[in-house]
Amino acid sequence: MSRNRELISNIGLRLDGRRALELRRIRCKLGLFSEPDGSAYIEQGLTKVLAAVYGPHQVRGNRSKAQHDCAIVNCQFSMAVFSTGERKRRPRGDRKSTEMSIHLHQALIAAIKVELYPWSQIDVYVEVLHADGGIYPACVNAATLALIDAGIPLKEYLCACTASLASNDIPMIDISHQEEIMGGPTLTVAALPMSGKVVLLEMSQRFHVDHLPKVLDKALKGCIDIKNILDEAVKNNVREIGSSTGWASST
Amino acid sequence: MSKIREYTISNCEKNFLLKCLKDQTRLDGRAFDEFRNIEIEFGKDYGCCCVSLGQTRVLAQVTCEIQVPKSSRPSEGILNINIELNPIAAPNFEPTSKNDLFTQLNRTLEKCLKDSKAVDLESLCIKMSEKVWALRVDVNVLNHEGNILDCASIAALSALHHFRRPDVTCDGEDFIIHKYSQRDPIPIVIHHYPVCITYSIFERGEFILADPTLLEEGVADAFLTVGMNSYKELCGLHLGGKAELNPDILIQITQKAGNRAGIVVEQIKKAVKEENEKRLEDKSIGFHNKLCSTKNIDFEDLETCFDQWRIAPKRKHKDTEKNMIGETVEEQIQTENFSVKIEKKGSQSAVLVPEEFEEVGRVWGDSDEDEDAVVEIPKKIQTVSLLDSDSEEESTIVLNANSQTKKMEEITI
Amino acid sequence: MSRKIYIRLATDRVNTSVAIEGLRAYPSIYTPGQIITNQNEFMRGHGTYEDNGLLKASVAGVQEKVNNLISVRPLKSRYNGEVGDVVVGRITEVQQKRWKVNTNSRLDSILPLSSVNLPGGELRRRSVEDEHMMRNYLQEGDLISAEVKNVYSDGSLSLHTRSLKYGKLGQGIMVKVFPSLIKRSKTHFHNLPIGISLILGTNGFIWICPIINNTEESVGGFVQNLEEVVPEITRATMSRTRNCILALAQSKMMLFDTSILFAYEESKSITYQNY
Amino acid sequence: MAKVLTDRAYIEMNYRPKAGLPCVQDRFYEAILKNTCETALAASLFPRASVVITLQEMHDNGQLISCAINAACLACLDSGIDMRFMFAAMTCFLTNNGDLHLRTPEVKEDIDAIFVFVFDSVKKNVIVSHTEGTFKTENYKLALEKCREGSETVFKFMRKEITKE
Amino acid sequence: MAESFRVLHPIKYYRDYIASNVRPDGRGLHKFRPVLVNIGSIQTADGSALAKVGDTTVICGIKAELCTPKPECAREGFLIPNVELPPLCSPKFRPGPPSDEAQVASQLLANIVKNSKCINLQELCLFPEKLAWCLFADIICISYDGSLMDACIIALMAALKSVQLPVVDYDPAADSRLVNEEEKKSLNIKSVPICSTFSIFDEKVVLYDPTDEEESLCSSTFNIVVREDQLSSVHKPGGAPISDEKLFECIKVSKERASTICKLIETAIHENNT
Repeated sequence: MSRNRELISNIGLRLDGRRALELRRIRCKLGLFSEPDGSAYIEQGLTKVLAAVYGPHQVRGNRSKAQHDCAIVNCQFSMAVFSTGERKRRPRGDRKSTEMSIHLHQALIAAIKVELYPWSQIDVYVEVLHADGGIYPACVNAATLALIDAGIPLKEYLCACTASLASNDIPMIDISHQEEIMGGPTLTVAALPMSGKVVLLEMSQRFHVDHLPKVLDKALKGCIDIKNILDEAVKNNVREIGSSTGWASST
Repeated sequence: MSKIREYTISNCEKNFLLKCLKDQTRLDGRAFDEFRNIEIEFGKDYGCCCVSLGQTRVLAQVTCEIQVPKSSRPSEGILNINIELNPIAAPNFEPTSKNDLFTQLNRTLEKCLKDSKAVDLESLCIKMSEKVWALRVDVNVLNHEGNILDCASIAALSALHHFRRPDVTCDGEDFIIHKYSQRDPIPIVIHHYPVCITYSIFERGEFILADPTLLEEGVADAFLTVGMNSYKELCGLHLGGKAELNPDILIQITQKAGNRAGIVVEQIKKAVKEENEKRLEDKSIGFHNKLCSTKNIDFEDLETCFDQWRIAPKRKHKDTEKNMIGETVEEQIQTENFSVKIEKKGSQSAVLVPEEFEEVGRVWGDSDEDEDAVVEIPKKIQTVSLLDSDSEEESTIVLNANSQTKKMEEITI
Repeated sequence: MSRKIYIRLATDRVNTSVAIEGLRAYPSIYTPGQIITNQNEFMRGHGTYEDNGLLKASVAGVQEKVNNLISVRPLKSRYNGEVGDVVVGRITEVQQKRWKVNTNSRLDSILPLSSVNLPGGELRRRSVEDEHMMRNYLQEGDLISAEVKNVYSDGSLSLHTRSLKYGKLGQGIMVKVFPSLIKRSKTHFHNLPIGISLILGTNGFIWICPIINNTEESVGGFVQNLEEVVPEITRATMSRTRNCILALAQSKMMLFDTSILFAYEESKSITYQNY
Repeated sequence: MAKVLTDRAYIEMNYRPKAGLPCVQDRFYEAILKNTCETALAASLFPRASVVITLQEMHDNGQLISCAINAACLACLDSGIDMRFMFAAMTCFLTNNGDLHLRTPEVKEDIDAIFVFVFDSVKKNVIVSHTEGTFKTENYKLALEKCREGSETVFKFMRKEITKE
Repeated sequence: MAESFRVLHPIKYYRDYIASNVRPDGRGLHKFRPVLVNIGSIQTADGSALAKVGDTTVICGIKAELCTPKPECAREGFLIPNVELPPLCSPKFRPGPPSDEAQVASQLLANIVKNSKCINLQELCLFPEKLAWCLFADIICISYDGSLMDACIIALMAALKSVQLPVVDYDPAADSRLVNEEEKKSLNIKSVPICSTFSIFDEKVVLYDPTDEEESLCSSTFNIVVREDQLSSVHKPGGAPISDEKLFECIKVSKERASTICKLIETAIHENNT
């Protein structure tokens, strides 16, 4: 617990100079590539993630997987070999990456309106270029942007954020890698911020259950903040495309 | 092998279940927040236990060995957790495949036990950055009737709590591992006791059921697994599936889980304590208590013993004995003495040719040609092996083909 | 090759948008989850859904209103077929009595054997021989132009080539752009004065080929003339057109005959190096 | 799909040790178990089907392989699959003073050889013979007889078990 | 005609042959195939041998390495036999990790080595707890035509007999080892176990030394391993039941065969040394 005290200084600043409830800088871009139906890039602090979406398209490969009432969502998470301090030998396929893929899938199917696309498949590929804490949230946010870019209907924005507890008392959000290894507990929340619903929750290490409400509350607030930033980026993107195409419509 | 597909739940079953939930009823008559009964039994070995949660049953075994520690943590022992999904538990499980369920179960349990630092790994160190104990918890699922995770976490924790590692003493350079009979084995130091508690969520959080059965698991939208110790500290939390949940419901469930965790941990501790007392009193231990205590195998005892292990209800079956074979062996084997000759075939080889063979000698006849071939073989190998050691295998293959072609020729003649 | 190469992260990328900011008012933009209206007299169109009596957008795009029908149109999405659309597609599978065609739609489209013009007269019954011959007409990998005949309830399209202008495509280049960049117009077949022919498939597949003299019409569009040598000058024009289309697509300009011609004219000032 | 047999059922045998991953020794046991069950089950009645038999070790207190074989037989009987005969395994120990025992001797060092036999229930012929250690033919003969006698008890038990209820 | 009959109705084809007491390759039912042993085939190995039983050909190479003994048995070295069945030896094997069959063969071989006590592992230990020889006996099947175990054991035993190990001086105080490549010595092989394979055809006819085709058609295949006048393994892994008299008949036959093969190996070794 003595380590935890260092996470936040007396004047309430964190190691990288942020305040407890401050997000890292988020920069994002939609529609990077022409080959996928949708693509996005997001930077949250130093964490950099690329996402590409293909589909909805005919189910390829194992056709028996196709569902008559909804689209199947296929997620693949991978980390570039150079994304971490040590060279990562297995960019995908180990237990942790498989777990990431599964969690990504679970969060996305809650947000995508899969029931609109029977017999189809949507592929979401995420690649972490630089891992500096909060990989999962960055992946979720990037995937959301890529899905919006692909014009795939979503219930609403799906945003994710991490939160931790400093000094066993002060909740803080958007945990960096440095803070992660210093050993505070980490709570990852993926939520639909507009309706305030939690879609995925993940926690490691331990803290007392009484702290959960406030940490969860702050994490959800973080999600809302992220949603506002993403919304701005999406609107700008639509505006840009719209004005180039002259808002042409089929009618 | 075309495997049995995953158990799909028919629409009527699903609708019936949901309708029952609307009437505040569960199919097995439990209340929404009621858990199934936990039974913990211990095996004869240290760290072996069998836990059943209702009809779900798992077997856990802890083993230990000495390993070199990870370079990043030189003073810490190693803890590995592995849940194995056997086809014994459910027909769609495969012995080797690593599917999503497998990954998720293992990761969640790993987080619950390992990341929350429940086991004192530093006490497992024998010598810094040279020798540490590596603990391995194997959890085998014996019967899958929903909620493997809770059952596995209880089993893993009980097994760890029950386990004793052999004592090690340092004698200058050498380390002596004392057998169980020589010195009392040492229990594992456990800081806190976290268990997983799973709730299934239906209709976007309208109904929340504790400890889902297999059918309920199939119908549920999402699952909330809470890793919690008896001090009501969260040790891992996972909400996944197709969930949309209000945060206040979430907090409510975690509070409930806290109470449950206390009860479960108490039960684990009590079971282990009783077991240890039994051991001290030298009472019979192990799964087959009655079987071990009686000297002569008695049918009644065997039956009761097997009954304990019977999981599925008995079926009637037809008398299988009537289909048995009833053939008599008619032929007599003629005895014969071997008359063989051993021929020296050039340097470093010899051939054994049964004499009868020469009489039959259609394929294996020792014509001059054949003999030459046999003699040549080792020579070839010899020369090749002198030149290039890597190509022996190839040359041997070639030579084998040679002799075969020889054989073929003879047949054609 | 000692040219300097600049690599930038995506965030630094400059969008090659040619629009003049603020020239005109933006139509209202909606993003997923945003409430469009709480009045329930409106009808729910594409890109919207109802949640607790509220009409919400499910995609990012512009609102379109026809009488009581409200829909949100994403500016970029997979091709949503409509009856009568001209599409360019690729055969992916030959099945019994039908071909499967990839048209950049979310499900593979279907081209039934009964919806193609077979050699030797249109109004012939389809015999078993025709079924056996299907692969001779069109095989996997062939490109075709076709028209959408029908849209099924699951979203898959049924195509037909029962007109002499449709059928198998021969020599040329295919360019893939986002379907929303194709402007819908009266005709999607253009013979440009620069000596090339264009098929602007509404599904975002654009076919560029030399102008064909309609001589082999009688065979029903299953013949590819691969022997004919396309002169180099035509090839250069075709490639230039292709690059123009890609440049336009890159800057998100709508694609139609005039815009492509203008781009082509504009590009003439830039000479290309002949390697 | 590659394992489908057109003339009989494919029998898949999984033997799981209590701890750790399955090793070569377990494969060896698996092969014995698989061959035994293949002979005993009337597999030709179910072409193109597969029978999966999974055995999980619960506790090893000697005679593991015999126990596994007997468990497999009981499980097959319980499943109601057609069988040509029942089978029962017996283990016999040869100690260094030349005695044969059906029970595991207390001291491991005393054991000279171990014999494992599996008999069919009809003619009491040998289906499996597995031995450890070196021994004389006479000892083998005696062990075989002793095990055959012992197998009667096991068959009796199995019969009683399946006719119960 | 005969060939297609053989392919279409293999069992019937064999039954017809066996009814007239002869096998398709011309052997009688109770006849063994010729055996060939060649010693020292591989110069890079510390000991090697090639064995051929009929068309079944295996080659065994033994490599010796120095290692530390296991703490449980500090006074013992290692002999690790490993059977490889590569795809080249028979179309029924696929490339990739060892097949079940290869794993079972390796285990059986290890069991036989252990049971027959053909080599005293303690002699492989150079200094308790510190240094021991580890003999890796890799057996590669080059051509697979039944009775694999027979060939494997002959190759392994012949190879073991040909092993020449350098003398190692070990100084426990300084933990230094001096390998004297000049001075070499052979292993002390206490006994030579010999394996004979039998198959049961149609649940009543016993075929000696079966080929691959016969093994696959037979309902049961079993091995009898004989060491001097004692048995060191009777391994029948399931399959059709066998009556006692036939079993003991086979045991008798394999004893006779073992002595001849032992002589064969001796002859080959002797040839080698002269």
